Amino acid sequence: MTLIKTIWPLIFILPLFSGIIGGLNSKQSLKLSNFGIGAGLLFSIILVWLLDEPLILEWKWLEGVSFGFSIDRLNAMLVLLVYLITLLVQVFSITYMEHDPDQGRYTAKLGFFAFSMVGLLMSNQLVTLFLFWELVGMSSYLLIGFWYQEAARSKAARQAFMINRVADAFLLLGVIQVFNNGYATSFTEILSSGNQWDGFTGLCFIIGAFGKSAQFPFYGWLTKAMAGPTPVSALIHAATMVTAGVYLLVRISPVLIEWNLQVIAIGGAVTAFMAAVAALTQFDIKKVLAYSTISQLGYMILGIGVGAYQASVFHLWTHAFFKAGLFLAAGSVIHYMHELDSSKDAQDMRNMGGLQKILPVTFYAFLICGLALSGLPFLSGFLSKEGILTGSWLWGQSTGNYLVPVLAFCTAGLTAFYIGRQILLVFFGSSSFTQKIIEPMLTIRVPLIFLAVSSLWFWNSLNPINPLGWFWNSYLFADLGATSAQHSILGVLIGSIGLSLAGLGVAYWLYRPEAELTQNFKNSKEPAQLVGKISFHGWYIEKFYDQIVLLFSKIVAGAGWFDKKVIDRFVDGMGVTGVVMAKVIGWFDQNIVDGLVNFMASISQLIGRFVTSFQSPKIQIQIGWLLLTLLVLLLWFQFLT
Amino acid sequence: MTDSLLTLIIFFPLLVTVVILFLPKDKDLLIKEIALGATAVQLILSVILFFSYDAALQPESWSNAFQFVERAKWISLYLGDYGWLQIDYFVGIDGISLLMICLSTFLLLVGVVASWNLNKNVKGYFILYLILSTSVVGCFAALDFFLFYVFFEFMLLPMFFLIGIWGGPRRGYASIKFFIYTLVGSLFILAVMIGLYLSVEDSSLTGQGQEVVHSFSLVNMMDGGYITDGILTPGTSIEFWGMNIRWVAFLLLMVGFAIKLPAVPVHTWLPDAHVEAPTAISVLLAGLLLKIGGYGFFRIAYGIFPDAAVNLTYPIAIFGMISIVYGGLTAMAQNDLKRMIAYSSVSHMGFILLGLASFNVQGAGGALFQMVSHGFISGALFILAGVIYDRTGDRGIANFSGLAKAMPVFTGFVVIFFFASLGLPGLSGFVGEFLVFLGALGSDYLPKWIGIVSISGIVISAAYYLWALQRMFFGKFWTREKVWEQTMYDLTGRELLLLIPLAILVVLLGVAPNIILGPVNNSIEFFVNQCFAQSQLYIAQ
Amino acid sequence: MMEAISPTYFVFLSLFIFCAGIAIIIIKRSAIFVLIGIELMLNAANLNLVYFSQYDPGMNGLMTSVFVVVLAAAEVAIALAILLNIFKHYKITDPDELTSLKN
Amino acid sequence: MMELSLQHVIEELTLLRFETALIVGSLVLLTAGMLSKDEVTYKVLFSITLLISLFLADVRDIGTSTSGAISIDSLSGILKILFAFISLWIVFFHSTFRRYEHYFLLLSIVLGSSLMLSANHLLLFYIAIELTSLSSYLITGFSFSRKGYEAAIKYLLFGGVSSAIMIYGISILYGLSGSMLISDMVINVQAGPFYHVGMICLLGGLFFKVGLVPYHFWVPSTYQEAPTDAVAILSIVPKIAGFALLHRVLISFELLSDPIYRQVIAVLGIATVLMGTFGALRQDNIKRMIAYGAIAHSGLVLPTLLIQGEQGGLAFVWYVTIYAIMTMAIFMIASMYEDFGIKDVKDMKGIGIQFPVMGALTLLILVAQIGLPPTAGFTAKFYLFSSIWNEYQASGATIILIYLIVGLLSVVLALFYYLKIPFHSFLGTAESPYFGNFSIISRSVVTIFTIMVLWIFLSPEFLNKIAFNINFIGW
Amino acid sequence: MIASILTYIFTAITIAPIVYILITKNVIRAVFSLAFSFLGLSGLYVLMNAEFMAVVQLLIYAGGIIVLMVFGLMLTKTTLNKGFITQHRSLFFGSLVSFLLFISLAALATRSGFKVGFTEHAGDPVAQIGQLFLTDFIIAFEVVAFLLLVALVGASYLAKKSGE
Repeated sequence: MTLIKTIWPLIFILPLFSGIIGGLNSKQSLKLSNFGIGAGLLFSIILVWLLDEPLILEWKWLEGVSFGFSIDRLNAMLVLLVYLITLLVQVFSITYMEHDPDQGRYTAKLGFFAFSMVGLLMSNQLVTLFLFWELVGMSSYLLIGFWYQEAARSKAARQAFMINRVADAFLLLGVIQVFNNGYATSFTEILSSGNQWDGFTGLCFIIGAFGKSAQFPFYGWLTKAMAGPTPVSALIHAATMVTAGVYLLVRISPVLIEWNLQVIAIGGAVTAFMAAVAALTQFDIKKVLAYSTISQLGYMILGIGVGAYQASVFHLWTHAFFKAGLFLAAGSVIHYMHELDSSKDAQDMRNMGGLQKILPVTFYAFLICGLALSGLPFLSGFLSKEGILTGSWLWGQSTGNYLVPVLAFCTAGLTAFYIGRQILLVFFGSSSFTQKIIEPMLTIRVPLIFLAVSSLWFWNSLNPINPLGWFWNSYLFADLGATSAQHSILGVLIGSIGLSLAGLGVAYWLYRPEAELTQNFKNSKEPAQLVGKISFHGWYIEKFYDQIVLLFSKIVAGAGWFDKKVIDRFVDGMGVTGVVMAKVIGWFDQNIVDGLVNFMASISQLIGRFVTSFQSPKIQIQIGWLLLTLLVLLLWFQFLT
Repeated sequence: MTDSLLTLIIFFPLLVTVVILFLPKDKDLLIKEIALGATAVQLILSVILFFSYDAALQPESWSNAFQFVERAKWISLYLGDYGWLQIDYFVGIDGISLLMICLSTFLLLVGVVASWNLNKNVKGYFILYLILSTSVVGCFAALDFFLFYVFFEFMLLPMFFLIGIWGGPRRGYASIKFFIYTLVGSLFILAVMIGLYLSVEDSSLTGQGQEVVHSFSLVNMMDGGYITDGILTPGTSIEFWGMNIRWVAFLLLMVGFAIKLPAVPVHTWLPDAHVEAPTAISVLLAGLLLKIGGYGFFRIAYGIFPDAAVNLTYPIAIFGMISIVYGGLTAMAQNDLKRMIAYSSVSHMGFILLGLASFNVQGAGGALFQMVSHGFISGALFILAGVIYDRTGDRGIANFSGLAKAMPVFTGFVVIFFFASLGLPGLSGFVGEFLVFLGALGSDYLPKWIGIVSISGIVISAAYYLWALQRMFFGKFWTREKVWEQTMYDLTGRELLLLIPLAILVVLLGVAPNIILGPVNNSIEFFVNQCFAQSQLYIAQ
Repeated sequence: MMEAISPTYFVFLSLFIFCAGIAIIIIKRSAIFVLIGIELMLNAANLNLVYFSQYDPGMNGLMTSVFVVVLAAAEVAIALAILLNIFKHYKITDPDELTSLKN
Repeated sequence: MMELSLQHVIEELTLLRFETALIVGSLVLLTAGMLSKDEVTYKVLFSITLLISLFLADVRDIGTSTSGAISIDSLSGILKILFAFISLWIVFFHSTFRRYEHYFLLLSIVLGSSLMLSANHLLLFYIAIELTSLSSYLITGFSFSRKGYEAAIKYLLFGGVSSAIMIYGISILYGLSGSMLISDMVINVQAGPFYHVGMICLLGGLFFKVGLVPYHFWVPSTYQEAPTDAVAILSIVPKIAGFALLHRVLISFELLSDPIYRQVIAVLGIATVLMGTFGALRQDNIKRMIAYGAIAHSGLVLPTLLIQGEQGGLAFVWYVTIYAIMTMAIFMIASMYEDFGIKDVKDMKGIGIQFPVMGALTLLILVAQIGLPPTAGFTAKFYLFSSIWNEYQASGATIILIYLIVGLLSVVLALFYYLKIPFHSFLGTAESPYFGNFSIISRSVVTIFTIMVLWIFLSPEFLNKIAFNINFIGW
Repeated sequence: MIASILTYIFTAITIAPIVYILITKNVIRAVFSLAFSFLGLSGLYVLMNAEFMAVVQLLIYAGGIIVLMVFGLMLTKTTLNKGFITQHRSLFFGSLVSFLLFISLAALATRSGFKVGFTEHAGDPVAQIGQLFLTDFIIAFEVVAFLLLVALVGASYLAKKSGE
């Protein structure tokens, strides 16, 4: 027991420590920090092994507000997951970033991210959670904007942080509501006391979680996040950071009231479907994977909504592996394309194809992880997705709202289609590339192989069909007992397998190497018809954000003519979020408020001139004024007395 | 030693000014070292003060709420049938003024170091500087309204000349505007001071010859030592344009201190003053002079007229909210870095108004913490803006880009302080805002929507800070003037010496805010409960 | 002997002289006219004083009017001294043209 | 009959010890002027006369002569000491060669004003005012410049008209009451409408002396053109005597109890303050700006007359003493800058940087004129505003409240125009450096004055003790 | 009876020149007509049995001041504006103010009572005046003496100064 107590703070500090070490000497920074992360992985394994009842560490941060960490089985497992993926990503990025000048900064930022992610998972008090929640947001800002030379990337980083910031504002509101309404302020109490939160607080937390996990209104930032280096996308925007929202919802689901859960379910389902549709027509290899991550996150959130949060956690676990695998494979493809000729856009699928023979290991890893994503049996994706689909089906039956299961099933099909399309377009078909590169054994191949293997079924549960066979299930949810044990429904099973096979088939039929679609894919432009356009622009989410800002500035600017003359010209000219309304306020502040003061100064000058005008130098006029006032005084007295 | 500590802290710089007066004009370095020594001693004294301040004191009334009290008779005039007028040198501190004094002595030291490579008329500069430091610390420690007012006015002249003579191109206009704004504010305070002293009598002194002794002591005013039919005695029926005269007095004080704070309608002097002031003076202006406005709310407006304060929480909170949102929006529209930071100060000061208006312990504690943390953050921000100005003579955000390439360490500090200022948790900016939101949303005087709209403030502040960060620091390295590229060297030793302690403080206060809020908590609790109790007492009358 | 003419007669007379003096001062252009006006006003006051001093045993009015006359003389003397100087510098005596002292 | 009158003459002369000393001194000065030519002897004689009269003036002797013409109370005693004390400093003015007539006339102004203080007989009123005015007209002409003569003639004509109006008023009052002694005029006068006419004409003469609104036209041009040391005395001694006399008239004729008179005086006072402050805003010439400031100051002294009881008297003495010290200091500074040929505010650019000590002294005195804390100016205005506030609390008349607001407004506006001088001197940049330096004597005198101003702020007890042992007769 | 006729004559003598002064533009004629009105006034004083005053009026006013004015005019005669012709200025405004003043004061004067009780003067008035000068009005007497001295010294210095 005491061993855990000593290991625990170490697990917390290690990533920061290794990040700083790596940051200082930038030459072999990645190698050095790997040792730190490896040690961290080891400790977390021991921790998971020895932990039986939750440890709590708390101290008084402010009057009535305390700062606290706790470790129980769920977040121990997640911490292990974070360390594992971080280690793999760091190993991968040794080659990926080998000729990047400031690796030191890269390692430091990665270390800072891992530290804040672990901190988030371990935090017990809501305030501590919010603190690390924002730190994670900041580290993702730093990492997305890693190559700050290019203005577009730093702009993407800023916009990502802004969208996150909006959602975090709601989360902060929720946290404050919790304090003010006297609810339990730490997860351990929430589990034990369980007094229901009011709807508004619940909603704030949901919006916060939706923001971080890129759900419906906020998913715009994840596609922007692709501007960061691919290993970063793999680590942060696939496996760890985005799952924070899911983790939060899992933690607070016992206290949420009925309609909050419904909101979660519908939100998740809608996002899943929209993201899947959006992924259909993308050209950028990473954009497809980004939309697929959004869609899978939609699944997990949906799982929580329908009450099958064990399945969500399971899906979170499996998704982390195969999505990281997909990203890393895409990373090695991009690395290869970049090496080949750095002028062309290394991420555009249109100038890829036939990489099967050139990058064999990447191909096989991509294939296995892709199939796991699409939910084929004998692969990990199927097991976890199955649990969610069953849960949603049962929930559909019980509440009569069949929208959610229908969307879930459609998404399953679409997922299979877009991943199949991607595999075919990238790896199959004729290839103009001849130069064969041996991916360096340790840094590229081992992570890919490990992730591919871990996407197979036996890594997660013996029985390839039954979702409850998950090894961790008993470890994580033993205390919950049998109530949540769902037996898999035959119909759902067949349905899901059928859909994924159908998706793959259609993809193969459309995009098989000799199909005319693949032929002219090289020079295909944006899809013409409406559905294609909606999908390509990701349901026009960017335009939606600009409109909000424009609306807000119009309200503030107020005057009708104003926006025709000033704002429209602005919007067309700048089109930058937020600047428009600020320029208006700036002008107002300069002229109106400041003008008021100068106006008063000139008024007193005016009065001065008027008053001294009586002071005419001519003596007789002065005497005239004197006598006039004398007369006035006399008349005043005469009438008054 | 500890009984005359406060007077020593207040008047030590004045002693040093006398010494500097007799130094020859051209001994620049010697003067700078003496000034450094003076402010350093002042800081050490205030640290001793901080540690020997006993936090466990549970006062029941204002008279025994203050520690290190020193009281000496200064002026006592016989006014004929109006009895005696008693003004005395009465200083003392409680938790709130303790923090303010420590903050000011620290920033004064930072100010001296920041103005190290000043070469124009150094002797005059440091004489005015030390006079300014005396008046600021004096203001925080004064417990006699007359003494407070004298120190309050004493600040104007040195600041006027410091901006006026050593400032930027449009310094004349800016210094005049600063002087007149603040003076008009202080006239309102003067009017209330007169009204108060006419209606307050210090029963302890009436012994000599049974006439009424009108006294200026704030403690007496706060404890309700009013004469029966004074103009501002609680429960007066005198109306002034339909409002109770006490409310009018409270509003006058509000306007007076709101100009100093600054709150929105009367804030336009701040950006001009900041843009034209030299770096060190900007640090002082943002770090200390704005806090005098905040401290004025705490000690005088809320202390003496709690009944009016309770009834007027709604408008004050609205003004606070407008300051937060409006200040943020205008900051976004600026293209001069220093002007943007000035407007962000306006937005941060809005939190203080909101915190006070919520009338509960969290709100007041948050407002106080925000004052301290804003002092450190805005001080650092102005030093950073000064760094660019010293190298290129220009602060336009649009005139630079990609500075991260040329000055990585500098960019590091900019990122830290920008994120601290936009309220990233883990840094001191967040704690103040969090407590204020806690107070605003939890207070039973304010409607929920005010708190919610103010939360949008953190989004707006994130917007303009990051936008500035992106335009100025990221992207390809480019400067408007070719010649600047050579002069863009990274931070020098002196600048690092300034920024590192500030960064440590900001992180430390962010992670463990109880270091400073702990000892001060009793005072804040007493302040809020006493105000509430007094207000009920007065309203009942 | 005097009852035949009531006091208001003399008061009216002095009032007329007084207002005439004022009219002269305002209307005429030359400084000398202003002096004349002042003399007239002083004489109006003297008339009043002398008339009322009849009924005052202490004869204050008479004494005052003597002093008034003396003072008027002194004043005119000084006025002329200054006018001489102005004339030497400005060559005019009309106060309207003396406009160098702007407001 | 004869020895009775002789004895009564001696008694009157003993009452007017101060004035007799002045007359004797000035005669001695006159004869000395004939004999020797160097200015130092004039200055020495001038200061000796003032010193002697200073000793003779005594606060405690209160009394009215048997014939009732002269009545001295402790207030006039105090003010006489103030006049003597202030006029002593004239000798330190560093200026061009002054002949003996100059000092003789200054002495006559002081004499005239002190007579105004002790006059209780309307004739003596008129003579005292005439004496002060005539000597002021003459001394304005002593600047021997074109503009000086112009200012003098205007001052004379304007003064002549108002004294003519005053004597006409006196004649009417004499007609109505049958006697010239104020004390028994009150008893047997019927307050008919014509009585008010007489009273207004009488007050007109006093308003002229004090420089209230309809009668203020002479102030700016005279102050601008008269020799600066004469202006220093002109702006203090006759003005304060005028106020004291105005107060004596208001009290002895019980005009203050009559609401209309209070309103008239308050309205005139407010108009004066506004005229003074707004007028000064546009001035460039330093002395003309100070003149407008002086108008504003006299507007601010007026309300103390309206306040009943000891409070008003105290506020009056306070404000008047501090006003005297401040104005003497500011005129001394103006004359020192004049030696540099600086007449307008604009050509003071950068002088503050070159002579920091002088710049600082000027700043402090100006801050005193505005009324900011570290100086006695603040105590005076603070005292004034609190007594007005008290009066408002007691009487509730809105005109008094307007007076308070206008007073506060005048402080803000005073900032605008008084700050022009340090603004230009410190913040401006001199085209060419100023050669030469300020004379040691005048600099030390100005320092003495500044110390006085600061000291009064820091420990006002001593002034309060003096102000207090005046037992005000029904102020 | 004769007295009232004489009063009317003398008032006529005073008023006529004043009206002439109001009309004329010529300064010299105005000064001389002023002298005539002083004659009328001194006549009135005699009727008010204040003979001393009448003599003083004649002596100082008619003799001294008028002569002074004439001298002043002569010295400042300029060939430029044809000797002594001056123009009128703001005729309307000036006359309106003075007329209004006259009317209102006249109205007020009628409605207030004047101290008009008849007292007999004992003894020869001039001796009494002399006595009064040295007893009741001693202070005024001395001060006026000083004042004349001041005027003398000042005026001569001013005039002399204008000479160099």
